[in-house]
Amino acid sequence: MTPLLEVKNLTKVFGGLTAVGDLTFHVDRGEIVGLIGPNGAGKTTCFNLLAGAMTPTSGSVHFKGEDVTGRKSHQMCKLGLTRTFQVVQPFPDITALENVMIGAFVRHGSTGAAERKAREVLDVVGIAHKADTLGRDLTLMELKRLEIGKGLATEPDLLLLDEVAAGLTPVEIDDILTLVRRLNSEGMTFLVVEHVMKVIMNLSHRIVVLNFGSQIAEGTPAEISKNPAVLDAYLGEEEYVA
Amino acid sequence: GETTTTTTAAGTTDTTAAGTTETTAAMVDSVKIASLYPVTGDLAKLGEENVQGLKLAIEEINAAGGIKSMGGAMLELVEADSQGKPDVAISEVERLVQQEEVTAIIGTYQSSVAIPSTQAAEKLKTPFIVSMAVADTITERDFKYTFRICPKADWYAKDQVELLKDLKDLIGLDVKKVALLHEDTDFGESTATGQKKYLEEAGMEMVMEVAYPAAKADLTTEVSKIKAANPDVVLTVTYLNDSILIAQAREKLGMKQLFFDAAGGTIDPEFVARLGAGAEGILTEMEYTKYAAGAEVLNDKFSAAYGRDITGNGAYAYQAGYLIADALERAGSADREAVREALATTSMPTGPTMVLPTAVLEFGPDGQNMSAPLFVVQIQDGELIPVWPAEYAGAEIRIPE
Amino acid sequence: MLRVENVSVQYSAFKALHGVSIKVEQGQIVSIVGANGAGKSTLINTVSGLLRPTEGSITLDGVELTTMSAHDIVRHGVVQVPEGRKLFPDMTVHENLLVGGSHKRARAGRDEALTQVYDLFPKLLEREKQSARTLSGGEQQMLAIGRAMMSQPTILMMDEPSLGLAPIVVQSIFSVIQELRNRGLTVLLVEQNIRHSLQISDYAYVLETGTVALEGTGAAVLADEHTKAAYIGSPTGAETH
Amino acid sequence: MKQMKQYREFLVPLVVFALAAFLPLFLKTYYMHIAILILIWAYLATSWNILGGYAGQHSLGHGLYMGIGAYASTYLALEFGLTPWVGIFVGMAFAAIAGWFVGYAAFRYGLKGAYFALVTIALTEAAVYVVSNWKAMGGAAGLEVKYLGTDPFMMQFDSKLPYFYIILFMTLLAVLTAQWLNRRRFGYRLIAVRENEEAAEAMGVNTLGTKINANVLSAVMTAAGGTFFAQYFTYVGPRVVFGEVVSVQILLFAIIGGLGTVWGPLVGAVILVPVAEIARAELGTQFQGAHLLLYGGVLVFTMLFMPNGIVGLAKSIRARFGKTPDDTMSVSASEGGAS
Amino acid sequence: MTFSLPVILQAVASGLMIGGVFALISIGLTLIWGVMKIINFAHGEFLMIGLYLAYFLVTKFGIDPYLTILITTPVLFFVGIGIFQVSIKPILKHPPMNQIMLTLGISLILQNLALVLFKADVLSVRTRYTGINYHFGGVVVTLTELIAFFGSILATLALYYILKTTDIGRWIRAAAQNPTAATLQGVDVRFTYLLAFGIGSACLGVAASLLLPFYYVSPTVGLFLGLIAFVVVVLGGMGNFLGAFVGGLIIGLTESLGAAIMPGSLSRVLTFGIFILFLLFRPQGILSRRQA
Ligand SMILES: Nc1ncnc2c1ncn2[C@@H]1O[C@H](COP(=O)(O)OP(=O)(O)OP(=O)(O)O)[C@@H](O)[C@H]1O
Ligand SMILES: Nc1ncnc2c1ncn2[C@@H]1O[C@H](COP(=O)(O)OP(=O)(O)OP(=O)(O)O)[C@@H](O)[C@H]1O
Ligand SMILES: [Mg+2]
Ligand SMILES: [Mg+2]
Repeated sequence: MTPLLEVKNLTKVFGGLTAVGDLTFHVDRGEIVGLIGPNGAGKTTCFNLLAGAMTPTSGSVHFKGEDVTGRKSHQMCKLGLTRTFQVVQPFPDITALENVMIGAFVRHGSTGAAERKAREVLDVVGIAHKADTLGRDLTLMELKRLEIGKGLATEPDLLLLDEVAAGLTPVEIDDILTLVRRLNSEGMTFLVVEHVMKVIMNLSHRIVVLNFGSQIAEGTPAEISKNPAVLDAYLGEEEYVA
Repeated sequence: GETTTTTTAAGTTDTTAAGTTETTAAMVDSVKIASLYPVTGDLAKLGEENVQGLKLAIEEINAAGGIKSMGGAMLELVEADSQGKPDVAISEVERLVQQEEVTAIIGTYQSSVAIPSTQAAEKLKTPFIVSMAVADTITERDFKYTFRICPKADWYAKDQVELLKDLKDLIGLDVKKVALLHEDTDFGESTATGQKKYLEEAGMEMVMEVAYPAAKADLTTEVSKIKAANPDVVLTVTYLNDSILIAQAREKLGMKQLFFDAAGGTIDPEFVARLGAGAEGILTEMEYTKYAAGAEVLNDKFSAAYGRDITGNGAYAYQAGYLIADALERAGSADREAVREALATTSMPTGPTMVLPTAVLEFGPDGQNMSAPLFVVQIQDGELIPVWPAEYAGAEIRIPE
Repeated sequence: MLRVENVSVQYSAFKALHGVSIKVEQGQIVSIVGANGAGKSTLINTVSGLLRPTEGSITLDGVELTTMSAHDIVRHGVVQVPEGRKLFPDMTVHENLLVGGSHKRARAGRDEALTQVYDLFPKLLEREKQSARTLSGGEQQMLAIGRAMMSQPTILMMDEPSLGLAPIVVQSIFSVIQELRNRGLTVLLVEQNIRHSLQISDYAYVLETGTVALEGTGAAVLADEHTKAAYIGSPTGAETH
Repeated sequence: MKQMKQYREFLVPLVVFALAAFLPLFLKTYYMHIAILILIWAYLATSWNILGGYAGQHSLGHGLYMGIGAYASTYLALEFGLTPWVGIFVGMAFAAIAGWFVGYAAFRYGLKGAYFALVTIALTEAAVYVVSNWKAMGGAAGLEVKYLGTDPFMMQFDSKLPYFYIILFMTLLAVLTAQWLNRRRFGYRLIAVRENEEAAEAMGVNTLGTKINANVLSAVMTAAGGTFFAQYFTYVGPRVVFGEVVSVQILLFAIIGGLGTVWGPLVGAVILVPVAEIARAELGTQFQGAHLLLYGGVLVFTMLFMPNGIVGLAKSIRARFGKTPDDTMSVSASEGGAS
Repeated sequence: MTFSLPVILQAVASGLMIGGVFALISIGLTLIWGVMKIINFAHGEFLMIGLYLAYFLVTKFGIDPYLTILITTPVLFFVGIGIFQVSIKPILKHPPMNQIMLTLGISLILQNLALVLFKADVLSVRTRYTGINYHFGGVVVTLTELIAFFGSILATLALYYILKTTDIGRWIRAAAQNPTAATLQGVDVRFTYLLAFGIGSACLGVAASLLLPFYYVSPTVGLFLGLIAFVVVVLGGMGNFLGAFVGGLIIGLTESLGAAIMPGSLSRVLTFGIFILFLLFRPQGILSRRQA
């Protein structure tokens, strides 16, 4: 079976700087794959390339067996690949419900259907009670949930999560973990970027480690946490348990 | 805050003394006349002089007893501002006719404003006296309510070329090559069209035509283009700010040719006052000159009231005031239809109330004043001295050294 | 030295702090921990003068800061390393540092402070002429701390300095904080990396929905059952770093 | 029942405009003229608002489309005797093309905010100079709609009444369009683009396409207003329908009334047009420029004290008394300073 | 269309001279944009105030036109500060369209205030420097133009030096890039804004005094020059000083060379054409790199 997402020799050069260089990896249907690496390793850039926010300098991206290299964000979204943002990006002047509805409109033409879908999603991410609150008035935790909800509303096959746990307390992180696991068990595939090891080590079936834009390691959480190259470039001396 | 200026001077007693019948006196005690000029915006200065000329006439008419046939009815001026914008002017025509219920409107200075506002007045069947606005088409549309006392654009161009033809006899300058330099709105463009036509008829060669946007920071390049073409004479069409820049460039580039303006910015007293030596020798056309016979009196009155010399703008507006008074006098009513009839049959001979240097003021079937002569003046020692036509000439034309 | 007494803060419709009191003594590292939206940043921003308390007072060695303007508070030595770094992206590393040391009190010892900062972060010296936007996340955090140091603070307040940084960088940031304390600086630290920050703190406050729920030495707070349950989290994922 | 509910949102505009249709019974001719002016500007501002208020792309160059509409119908009528009833659609078609090109060129290269404002202002200013030098279009003198008396076929009337009903109908259509956008997918996408393009794109909104469509829709509507303007005033000139001044005037009413709201542009025009007319009539010639001074003053005052416009102010007052805002499209100015 | 070499040379010379003045007029605008991200549509009207002031100083008090710089500059500085305090400051955080509308309102007010106060007269002065010309081959340049040109260069350099190397300059740049962060470094941001607005306006005082000897003043003089300033600022890259200077020269040359080679008034279309092309394809301006 072809993988859901297949990245081959993906490269992105900014001016003289190679942010992503010759990156090859894949994500299978139903997997949760972690993508880690030092600051500036190229993780967000990689997301931008996958989600169509940027065009790669070279290399290819295949999604559901189709070559999607160079497609625009909105096209990728319609194909079933949606991303969240490292820095939460709500629509501040409309309500949480309407924020999510905009995503729901990808699959639903009528306002009524989109609204029903949006309410369902708000319920799933646990902020149904905030449906009528303006985007600008939500707390960070709520915004992080909204960010996931906006992604979910587009009914993706693959959801890219960029540091959704950053800035949350460990307990709040647990909530997010539970949510992602549940969605995964219902069949959704995830590619997760995160510096919070608790999230990465607990969620990922497989981890891809980047440094200077290219892959330096790949394996299960247990393997990665012992990999000397990863320890040296990223994790440091401390112990991480999966 | 009414915009009306009722000038009831000493004249009122006159009226009663004249013993007009009480019935007529009771019928109307004032007739509303509107002025529609740009009193704000770029051309506010020029608009203002028009209004002042008209005001002066109305004050005199009222002081002299108003409209006698209407029981000494006073003229009441309703001032309106076109802002120099056609759409605003149309709104103002609507307001003046519908709301203020004026008998006639006098305006407008710019042709682009005169064209649509005369049409608006035509729709509303209200007489519109164009005191100043030169585009040919204004009186070429078979309108019944539009009357123009100033010359057409075409005539300015025509007289310019007439003078060029005369230059050989006057000062021995045989004009063969002529260059045109004009601003790019309808004023400049339409006058230039006439210039080209008459130059061709006169067998003179147009060696260069330069048009420029009126708002420009520097016109040296434009003038140097003219200089490079080496014409015998330069015909210009200008507003005030660009005429200043042209004169400066002319001086800077040391051009010795005659510059001959079509009654544009150069007739503004400011032009001579500010440029000093830089303005010397420039020729321009004027609808009016204080050096003309009898004109001195008007100029004295005007400068006493407003502290400056009158130009064609003020003089034609002043004339428009007497024109409407004459029409009302003959119509004997403020009814617009009657006034229109009266205007159409105007025949004002030279005399105390006729300041235009013409034998008689009469309108053609198109509403155009049939003879509105132009003077050519030259700036000599800081004065605008008439130099053409011969009967009004106060001095010889000088060639700049 | 820093006294926050009974401070309440109100965002237009929402009261974020309810009578919070904290004390920070000379040479200490004091931590403030708490859930998202507990009011930690609000507290720091209030001390910095970016927000105005509706009641209560803030003093530094007896000097009233409550109504002082934000830039004056900096000039009095209370300096913040803001959440999210907030550098001047189009200025060089050097220029960023100079801005930090450009108010009147700091200007005198500016050269000295500069040497100190470059001494503490040799990486910054390497990148001296580079514009701030081109730095890596860790370097940016170092620059933010260095820039604050240029103000020659008597008390340094850091809002989530480890946010979004690779574990290896987080470790080095925490060692820098300890190094600063060893050099005699007073630090008020807000962290989401609760275990780590409590470990290095002399004293700690737990904020819950705008009130102080618990206070004590770092070790004591860390040992507290409630803290554990509420902030350190489930046993499924052992605490990271 | 459900059908009813779905269309209930259109009830208010329909009722308001039905009532407005009785106005001529009470108005003198001159007030009819003012009413028509109000509707012209309300219509144009509503058209602008779709791009500027809903999609958040502040065009300062809508004179371009108004000019295209005005010139197209007038030129065709003069040159080929084409009735403006058809010419209006030709103008709209040209405006659609222009709107598409402007939208594509500007948005394709990611122009936003002040940059978009400047490029549009430059385009409409450039249009002034192009038309001024274009002899067939009457050059600087402009074109005059030939006066034919009352001629319904050529959209000319001596009475104000037909003009009033035409523009009333056009404004009703524009308001209904705005109301329709309020609760439809396209409308939501416009707001998404306004609020955060990157996020919108990631959520499947074709932001480029949405913005171009908004620009085209707005341009097409504006052009129709241009044709009406030309027919009503019977004159078009380069500066009259193109250029910065007209463009600014178009959006003035939307801004003062309330950006991105259904009723803002109309409310703005209803209040401001009469003020401007009265100011000009009352103050115009007492001091030169005094009425424009007042105009500038109103503008400054509004921006300082009612940054969300009149409708925005009304809404925040209502919100204070406990009602939740139902007009979700409004933009509010962000509050507070840094220090 | 004739391409005569003397005309082209003259056009280049005149274009450079007036371009220098365009640059000086634009620098204030670019500074204000760079710091506050506000497009000041009243910029041209500030210049008008400067021109009136210089005019009255010359005609009523007989002060040498170039000495008026000592008065116009500080006065414009304070005019800028005053207007900033009452109108710009309260809306610093508002959406750009509100700011544009506000400054448009201010420009309307200033323009018509001038009309009420000074009438619509077009005023100009003839100074003792007028009429002094220099000939370089066939090309003529007046003394007044030369003074304005070099004055502009000097003013630009001075400002550039201040911004690049002094603490005040760094404050201004820091406040521009991140006001909150600047506050947290002890920078008084509001004061810095005030200063920047004042300096941006003061530039127009200098420009007015340099311009008056060969230009004119009327209530609407700012309309056109203000528009030119926008073009120059965009060309140079909004917020970029040296860019504004180069942009000024380019627009000066465009206006004059365009007039030399294009028919009618189409040269103005060229100016707008450059403006539009730059906005579309190089919004970062002529000198700066494209930012992410
Ligand atoms: N638009 C851009 N233009 C130029 N350089 C860029 C751009 N976007 C990212 N970069 C550079 O590319 C590199 C990779 O950045 P990226 O944001 O992908 O890192 P990251 O792995 O997500 O880091 P972090 O963990 O800090 O979020 C960095 O050096 C960054 O400065
Ligand atoms: N500008 C604001 N307007 C209204 N409410 C605000 C504003 N800023 C913060 N709040 C609210 O005030 C409360 C405290 O926020 P604060 O940012 O101080 O929390 P925090 O403890 O720093 O959280 P975090 O860990 O997310 O940084 C939160 O409920 C937040 O939503
Ligand atoms: Mg990242
Ligand atoms: Mg915080």
